[in-house]
Amino acid sequence: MGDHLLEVNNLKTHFRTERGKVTAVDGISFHVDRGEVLAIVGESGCGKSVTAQSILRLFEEKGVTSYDGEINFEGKNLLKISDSEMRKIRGNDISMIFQDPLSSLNPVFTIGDQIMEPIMLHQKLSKKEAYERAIEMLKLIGIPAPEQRVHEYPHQISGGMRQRVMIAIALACQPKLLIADEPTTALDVTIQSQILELIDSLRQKLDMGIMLITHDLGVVAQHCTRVAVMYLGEVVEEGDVESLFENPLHPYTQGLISSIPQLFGNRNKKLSIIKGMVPSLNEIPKGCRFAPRCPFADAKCMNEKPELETLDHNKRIKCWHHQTIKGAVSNAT
Amino acid sequence: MKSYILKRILSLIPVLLIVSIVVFMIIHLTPGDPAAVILGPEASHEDVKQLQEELGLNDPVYQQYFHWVEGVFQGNLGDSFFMDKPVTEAILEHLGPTISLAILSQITAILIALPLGIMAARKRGTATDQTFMGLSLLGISIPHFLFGLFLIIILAINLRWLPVAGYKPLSAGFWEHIKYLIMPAIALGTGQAALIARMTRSSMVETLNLNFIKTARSKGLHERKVIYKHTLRNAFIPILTVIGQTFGTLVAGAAVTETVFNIPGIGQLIINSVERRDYMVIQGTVLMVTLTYVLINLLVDLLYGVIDPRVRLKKES
Amino acid sequence: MTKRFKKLSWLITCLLLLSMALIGCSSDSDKQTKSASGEAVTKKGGDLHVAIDAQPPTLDPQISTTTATKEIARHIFETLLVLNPDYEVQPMLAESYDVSEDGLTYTFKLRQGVKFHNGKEMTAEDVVASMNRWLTKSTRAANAIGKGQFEEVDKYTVQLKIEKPTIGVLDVIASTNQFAGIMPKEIIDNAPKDGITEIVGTGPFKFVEWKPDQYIKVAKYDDYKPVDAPSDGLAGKKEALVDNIIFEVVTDGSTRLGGITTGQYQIAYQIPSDNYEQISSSSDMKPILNLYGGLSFVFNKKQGPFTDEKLRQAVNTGINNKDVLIGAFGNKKFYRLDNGLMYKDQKKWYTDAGKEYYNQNDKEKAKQLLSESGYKGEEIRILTTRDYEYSYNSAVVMKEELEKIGIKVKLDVVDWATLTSKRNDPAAWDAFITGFSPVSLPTQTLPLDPNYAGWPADEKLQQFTEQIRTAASDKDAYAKWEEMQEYAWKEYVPYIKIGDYYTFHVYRNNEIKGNTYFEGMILWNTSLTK
Amino acid sequence: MEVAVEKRRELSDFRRDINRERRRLFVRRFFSNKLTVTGSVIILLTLLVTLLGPLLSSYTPYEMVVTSRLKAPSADHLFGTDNLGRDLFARVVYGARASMGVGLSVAIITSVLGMIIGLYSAYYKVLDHVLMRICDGLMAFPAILLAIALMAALGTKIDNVIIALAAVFTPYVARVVRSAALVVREQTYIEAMKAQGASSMRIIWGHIAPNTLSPLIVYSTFIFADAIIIEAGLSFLGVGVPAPDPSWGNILFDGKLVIFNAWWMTFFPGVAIILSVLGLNLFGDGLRDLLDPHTNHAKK
Repeated sequence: MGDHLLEVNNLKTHFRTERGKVTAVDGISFHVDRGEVLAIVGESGCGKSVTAQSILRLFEEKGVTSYDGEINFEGKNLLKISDSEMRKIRGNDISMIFQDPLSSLNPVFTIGDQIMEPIMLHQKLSKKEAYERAIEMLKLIGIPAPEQRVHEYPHQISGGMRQRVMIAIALACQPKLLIADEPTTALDVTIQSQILELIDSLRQKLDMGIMLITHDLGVVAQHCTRVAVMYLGEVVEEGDVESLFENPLHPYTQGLISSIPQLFGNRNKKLSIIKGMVPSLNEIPKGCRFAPRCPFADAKCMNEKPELETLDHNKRIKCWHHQTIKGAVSNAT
Repeated sequence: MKSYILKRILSLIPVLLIVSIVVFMIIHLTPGDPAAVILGPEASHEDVKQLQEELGLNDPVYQQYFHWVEGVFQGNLGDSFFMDKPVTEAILEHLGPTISLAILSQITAILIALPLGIMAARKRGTATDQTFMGLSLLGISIPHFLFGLFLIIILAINLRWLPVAGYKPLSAGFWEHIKYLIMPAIALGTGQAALIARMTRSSMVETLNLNFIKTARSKGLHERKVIYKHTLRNAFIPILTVIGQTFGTLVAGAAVTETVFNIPGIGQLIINSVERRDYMVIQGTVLMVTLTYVLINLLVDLLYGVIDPRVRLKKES
Repeated sequence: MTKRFKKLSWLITCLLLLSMALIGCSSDSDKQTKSASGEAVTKKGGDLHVAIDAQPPTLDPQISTTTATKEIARHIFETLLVLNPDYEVQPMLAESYDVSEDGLTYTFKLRQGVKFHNGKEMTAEDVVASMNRWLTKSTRAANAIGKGQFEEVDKYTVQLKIEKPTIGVLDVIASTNQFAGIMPKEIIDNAPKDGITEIVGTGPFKFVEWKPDQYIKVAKYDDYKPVDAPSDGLAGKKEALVDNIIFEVVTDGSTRLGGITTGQYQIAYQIPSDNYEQISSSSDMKPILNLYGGLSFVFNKKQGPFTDEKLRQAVNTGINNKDVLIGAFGNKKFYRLDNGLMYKDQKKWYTDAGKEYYNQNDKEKAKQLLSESGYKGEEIRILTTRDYEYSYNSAVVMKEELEKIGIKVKLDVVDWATLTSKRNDPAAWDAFITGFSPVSLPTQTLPLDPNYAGWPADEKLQQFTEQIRTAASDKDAYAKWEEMQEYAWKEYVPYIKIGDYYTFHVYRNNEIKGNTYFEGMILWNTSLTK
Repeated sequence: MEVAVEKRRELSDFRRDINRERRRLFVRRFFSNKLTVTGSVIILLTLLVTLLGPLLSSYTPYEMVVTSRLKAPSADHLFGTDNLGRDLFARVVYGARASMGVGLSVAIITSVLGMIIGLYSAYYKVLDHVLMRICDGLMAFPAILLAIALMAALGTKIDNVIIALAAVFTPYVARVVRSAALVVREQTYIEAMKAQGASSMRIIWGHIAPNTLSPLIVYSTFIFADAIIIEAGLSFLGVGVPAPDPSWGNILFDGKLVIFNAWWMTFFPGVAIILSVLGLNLFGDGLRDLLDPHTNHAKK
């Protein structure tokens, strides 16, 4: 298991808040390999983004954030290395794309400046060389008339264009791992797929590993190799895309999947909803975290914490009753 | 851009008109007259009457006003009753000390405020932050003149490091010039610093929470660059506004401090002129101060465009 | 980042410390040169820095009665006659003077070869123009002299002709306040109505520069021609021993004190009286106590409760003058209980007539007088200003004193400019407090002038004034004045002179010498020492 | 029917719960901020001193003993005596009345005037142009200078200090109210009400006004503090609260002349000013954090 591109072991991220210490990510483990796309899915507030940002240690405020566990990237534990070593990795070996492309671009600098910045920083290129690189990148991501665009400001171009620019920034140094945090949520549907296609094609070209954070299972089905499902700061189920969609084991995963409207199939079937709301991080249930909302929960679920069980080499599950439930759901579908 | 500036300058006219009328009204409601002051405490009644007539103080007020406005349009602010010179000249003579003091205290303020405000923003919520912000509140809560008095007692009287008060023009030598301004600049600068630091903090806090800061960090930029290049520039508009405002008030608002330190600046000119009922000087100076204040605000507005392309492009269109 | 910040702040601290050390050093070295040189040695030239408490409204001595004008202008302008420290008339620009038998013609022979600062020689036409202007500008002087005009006799002789014989004409011409400075004729002719625009006199110092609210600079006048007589106060030989005198306008008392203490100025005017002990105990500084005038409580005799003579008497009977003076001036060095309306120092006119009515502090008798008066419990408005701290402080104590005898009082505290115009409105006040500086003749006493605020339009007073003015001899005049003063204390009580008061100026005795004082600072014959 | 009643009760219960919870949260957050609490304590103490003044001192602030002038602080005279031999402690305590009184009156008057001007100019565009130009004009010259000029014109009386300061600060308050009101005015429901024919009176006072209250309250706290400072400045220049009534600035004025030999006359009123202003600023600052959602503690 030691030669994954990225391997996260028992990662915990804690924040100190007004109301005391909160653990937003509580002991999650997963890995990403070169060339593969790992999807992390879950409702908002489940800790997906925190996980992503923890990998790059973007929560900088000392005394407010603390991490436990291991994040091994190419054999280095990112939680143990110095700030300056971490900076060498950011934007160079691991890049990140954020959800809202407008707010993620600095409004007071030109697009060109923002693309050139990591190039000059990590590749030690001169301003002129970096400028050429930036134009190259803009061409690569399919922006017309790049010589003009480089001099424009983010608010002068369209939303899809902005996300392409973000991708250009992220890929400027040809990273080994790309973390895309809901890269398409803020975009039109047509543009969404263009962007995802783009990311996908670049993955093949550059042989990157991609960690795609999304709540859109359709995207997952189309573009990803493996999936990790998160609930309330924990990974509850992980596996290959096919097996997960065909054979979801965790009641939460089942709930998620059955809440997707089916384009082809029984349209009369009522969409199922997961009842209740995600509890706040201050009020974490004692036993299984999903128990209060789980239709199958019993006294054991309420009181005892299940462990993440490895079923076979690429299938893991955290549920006391996955064997019983399996049948129940497949019957229903 | 040009038409924007022109529009702004034209919109000044009603403001200045209102200011001049208000000032004129206040002045002529004020009892006391310059003739009595010129002639001194033991002058006879007849002498005072005679001088009043000679100074034209017995004309109807509206006539005096129109006469004055007429002069202003010809670039003539009238003559001082006391200084045997045109008001414009008197203002220019008092402008030097005020500008030196304003610049020096603003530099002091910015040197204190920006690092502290940024530090507090980065450590928001921590003890450092609370200490800095508590201190800045203290800075706002101490009247400048009071702080000035304390400084005089400590630095000038007890330690004898600096002259108690007074002013030497730059022509007397740089150090001579500066040494008279250190205490008043600290007294004024600290209060301004507090205001600027608070604005810096809150603007920085807001900006630090914006997404592009995460982008900047995720690029692997050094924190220094993230703060000073990406955050500060975006956070700077409100900071600049405060800097502009405080600078504007310094031009005349330092009146009490100028009195304490005996700095012959614009503030003191106005206070003295009110005391002496030197009508022409009061009117002219207030007009000038108002103009400066508004122009500084305009300048700040134009600087927004330099800092933020969004503002620039909006104004150009 | 944090480290960098620490480094930066460390750097700033170092710089600050360094600069402070530098300042410290520089002042230290200053001190050393002084102490090393030991005993004071007269130095030729140099700049004399004088902190004056107010900016003069003008340097035209003929129009303004303000102290600041007088203090500066006396170094630039000169008069025909001057007073010596015993208030005796001495010649200055006049070489000699002569009064005709009938007392109607005064002839002045001018000194020859006296040059104005613009290089022109002073002749009779300048003197005539100056003196006649003065008589129109100073109605007090004109009144004291009676109707009169100056005329040119020849190039170096002028004559003053008056209608009725009057005592004290020469004293008025020599008076130090709103004084008759001689200036060139063409400057007077070209002057706009509200004052001269060129400051040109004949004095030992010539006007150089006036930076409003900053300083007035005068420089040694090289062609000055002194009188050939020993120096005696304003009289006698004058010589500018410093290159420049810089009168720095420092309106704040504590700032003047600070400046003189640290050696920024060699002379400071009007130091707050509470600092007297501190100054006198210092070896570097010497105080100059000077009689400033009489603190006076002036009644409004035209309108309001104080038109009642009994009520005025009640106030005079009831108050404790000493307490008022302590309240106003603090240290007992700064006041003198004395009832002379002309001052003790003016030997020629001083009398203590009516002293039994002064400072009685008899509350019972006052209440008695109050009940006899027509006072019906109206609120008395005392007009005062904080621009002159003693005026305000004494008003506060007066309020207490009056309330003790049962008079209701309200203080009306206004700024000086307001006071000067408000006191001319008889409906606006009942009493005000001010100081009156010494005048040359009893007939010039302002609060006895029927046109002055307070309006003592009393026939008997006016009779006395006329009798003094036209008295056959000084002796007769003095006798009438005694009577008049007695009447003023005993019956009419136009105002209460609460007491004499002093202010003090300070000079650094280890840095200057030769400065003297007479109704103001005298800075010629004054040199810096090193 | 019954169900509906049931539901309604539930709803009102729910609302009450929410309100209670909000209040609880407000109180908790209020007390969790040490600076705010410090501020409140200081203000309370100052107000207490202001009200209980006469009970705290055995001297009156006017009683002069000219023979015991400028005595340093001692057991007899806690803060020493002033230049007329009056007890400085009594004067500082009574001075709180003038200073706090002026501050509070100015805060209240400017709030009322500023609210009226701000609301109406936000609602009527034409009025807005006229009023805001006047405000611009008044705001363009520094507060202290306008106050000095007004005091010279009106004469030194405590009422006039209040009038002058109210004239100086009202434009600022009007601006704040106006900008808060403009935000509300632009909202759709106001347009809808207009379309339904609601009177402008009702819209202005019933719907726009309440939304401007929290910025107004916060701002008037700062006006309170500023008014104390400017009153001190005016009195320090001798054109503020008329003597012999004590105010802190007044005492400073007296103390200025003797600053080198009677430090206590500058120190004690100086500290009183700093403390009360600091208290108000701390309080206002905390209040703003609580009331204004924009400055809420951003997520960590």
